[in-house]
Amino acid sequence: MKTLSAADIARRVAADIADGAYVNLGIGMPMLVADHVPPGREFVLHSENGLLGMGPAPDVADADPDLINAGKQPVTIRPGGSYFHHADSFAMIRGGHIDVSILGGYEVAANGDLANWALPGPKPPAVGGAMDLVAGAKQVWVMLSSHVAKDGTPKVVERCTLPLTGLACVNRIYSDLAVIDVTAAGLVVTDLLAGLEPGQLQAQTGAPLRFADACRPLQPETA
Amino acid sequence: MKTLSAADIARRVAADIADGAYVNLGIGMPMLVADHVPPGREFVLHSENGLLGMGPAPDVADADPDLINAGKQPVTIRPGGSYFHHADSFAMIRGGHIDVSILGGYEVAANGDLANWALPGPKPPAVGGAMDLVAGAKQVWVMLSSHVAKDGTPKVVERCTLPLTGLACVNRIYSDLAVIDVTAAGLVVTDLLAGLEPGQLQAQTGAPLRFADACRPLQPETA
Amino acid sequence: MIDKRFESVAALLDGVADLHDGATVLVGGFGDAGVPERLIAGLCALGLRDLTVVSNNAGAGEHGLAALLAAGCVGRMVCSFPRSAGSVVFEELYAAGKVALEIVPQGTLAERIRAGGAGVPAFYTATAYGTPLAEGKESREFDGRGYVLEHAIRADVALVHAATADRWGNLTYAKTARNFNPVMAMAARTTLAEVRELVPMVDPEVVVTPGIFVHRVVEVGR
Amino acid sequence: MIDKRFESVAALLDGVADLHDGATVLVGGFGDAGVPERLIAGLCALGLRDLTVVSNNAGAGEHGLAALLAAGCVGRMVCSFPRSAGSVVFEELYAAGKVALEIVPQGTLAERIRAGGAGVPAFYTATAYGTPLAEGKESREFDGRGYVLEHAIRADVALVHAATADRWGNLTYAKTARNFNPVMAMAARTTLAEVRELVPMVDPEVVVTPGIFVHRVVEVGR
Repeated sequence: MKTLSAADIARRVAADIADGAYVNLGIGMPMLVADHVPPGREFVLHSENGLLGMGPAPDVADADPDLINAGKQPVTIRPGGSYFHHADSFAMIRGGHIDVSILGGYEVAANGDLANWALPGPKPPAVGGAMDLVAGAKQVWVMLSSHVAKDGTPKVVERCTLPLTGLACVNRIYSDLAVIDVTAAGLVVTDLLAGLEPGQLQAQTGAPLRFADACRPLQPETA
Repeated sequence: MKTLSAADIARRVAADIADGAYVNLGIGMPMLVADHVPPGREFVLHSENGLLGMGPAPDVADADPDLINAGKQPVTIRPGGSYFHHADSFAMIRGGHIDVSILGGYEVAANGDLANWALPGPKPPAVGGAMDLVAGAKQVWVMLSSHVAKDGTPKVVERCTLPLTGLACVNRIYSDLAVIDVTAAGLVVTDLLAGLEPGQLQAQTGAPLRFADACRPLQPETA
Repeated sequence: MIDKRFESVAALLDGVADLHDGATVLVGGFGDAGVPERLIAGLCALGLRDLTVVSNNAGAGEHGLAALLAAGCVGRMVCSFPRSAGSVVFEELYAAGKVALEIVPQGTLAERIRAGGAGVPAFYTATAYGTPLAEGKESREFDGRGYVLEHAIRADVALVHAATADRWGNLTYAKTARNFNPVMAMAARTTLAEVRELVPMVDPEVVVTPGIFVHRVVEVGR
Repeated sequence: MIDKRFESVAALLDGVADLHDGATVLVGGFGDAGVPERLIAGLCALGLRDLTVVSNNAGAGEHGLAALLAAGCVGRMVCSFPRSAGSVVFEELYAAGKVALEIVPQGTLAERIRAGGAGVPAFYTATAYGTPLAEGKESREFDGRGYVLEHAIRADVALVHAATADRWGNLTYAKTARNFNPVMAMAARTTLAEVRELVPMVDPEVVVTPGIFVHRVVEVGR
């Protein structure tokens, strides 16, 4: 069965963001959301290294080493943007001024715990701004390019086993198979890949799922 | 015996400020220090309402209601000055970036305690930035227009009786009769009004004084 | 399209859910500089009751905060310096026990508001340690020095006065009329700004208050 | 006359008493933007030992912090994200146990430095509560939510990179090369700034780092 591509997931996430929202996109897959803003809608993208109004990557020839995003890649600034220092930038995050923080994840637990910063191994640890974002943003959404890991292990679990990024912080999960709300009453599937049976999703999920009455079908659009 | 005028005291205080120092002048008598900066010396005056590089009052016709000092009077800005918000302004104070805070006082104790914000009475209390200044500045100097109160009560005392502004915060006292260092070993007179006997100063002071070996004479210059 | 501009003070104030009886309102300004006079007048007209107003001063004469106080809208003031030349209205209400007062050192006030905006619930400061203004507050030593625990101030609404704004709500200020306005803009659920001039776009390098902190703006002239 | 300008990096570094073995040094920059490369190279040439370096990243390639690390000057790094494309020098030293690492969430790092500059010895933040990075730290609830107590970072020296400076040490920055530089400038006993261009005077309305925080400046071009 064809599942949602990363672009499909990004398109769906973008569609869920309210007009005029202030949004922080994590490094990697969440960056794709910027490319799928619906026509006529305006978000303000926040980059934690001191930029509001982040625009798309410039042509190589126009890249400015002074204008980069949190992933250290060249970007642009949109009209109405602003620059500020790191303490002010994280005041926006910690102070609850960011409407939505969109992050990748290794594991998300049924209570909203998130693990997305540390994997076992000899590499030195590195956390960046992930812990600030999940603690501070009004909404935290996690994008999973695949609902399960390469070895088939669920990423949506009863309890995280990897080091935590934050407690009970995730509000919604977008995977290639489903959209899942994290509620006080547990995980609620609001959208399910067209053709996938609820039991098939449950089989690939490490925590009990409920399915919303009005659960919508998700249609892959692009390869 | 002619004692030091307010201008004399201000002149002496100004002479003691190092070249290039960042200085906050309290409302009232300390403001006079700005008028007595020795030729060739440059201080940067800080006004806690968000101004570095405060200059003298403008002509009435040039007064700008957007450019005022902590006493809400029109001022000017010198070359090299800057504007900033209140949290940044008090970060300068609290963070130890102000070299000298010069304040008036009701009472100074031998251990450096200061009372300068509240008098008995029915008026609502008001503190302004005094407590921040005495807690944060590297040096706190107190100017007393008269060494004793109108009724002859000493202002320099063993222990303050009025509500405190800060604990053990005063480094030096400038009065119309003397300059007194507040040290771990108590009050040390470094300058004494010419013609005044040490015993006469002690008689007007509520705490024991020591006199520096090289105690200098203070000469009134202006009426 | 993001557009935070309103045609008038009345239009701007209309339908602000965070403006209600008992609300906490941050009001920018220091002395007469940077006071959002037009917004205060608009707030006065709403006739709300039991507001907590956080502002460095408590108004003077008969306009601005003095008018809000005189109209009986304010139950409590949080100030560093409520007394000033002409602060008669406040002093009379205070003497009559009709308005409560929390007195806060000026830097602690600024930092508590900044903490509210920055998501810091509480912090330690040496300011006021050992003084009557620290009575009843937790204190603690760090490296042998005494500090007081101070809590963040957050508000329902902030009223600020700025020099320029654009449609995204980016603000700049004029000289010392900046004062408390930028920190207050950060610390409220709804931030309302009166500005002297609307401009097409504020230079991103000189924005003082980024639009993320500002919800509605109105041009009021000088 | 106040004049904080120096003719060269070497002249600027000469006689800075706060630069000594074991010193704590704040180094501005995020990725390659706003890194004080010339000052780091100058610091490298001093041959100091056992420095604690506080910087968001831990260098890449063989220049900047990587060179300082390779020269054996650094005993300890305090970073949010020491790994990056090309952070080979740091990773090898770390694997060999030759450099210690304190990992700090990026916003907590920025706020701890800002607290150091603002005279706040400690503050509470929800960031990292309940995670391994809060282990061993004091925690506390406010309004039913868990927070961690974080302590200020102050340093002996800060190295910052700015766009323009004047003789009073007022600084402006370029775009996202601003990043950690302004907060680091506040938090050291001695702040050294390399700037692209010296100007007669920075407009007081657009000063980002007021000169009170800056002790020495040198023009280094782009």
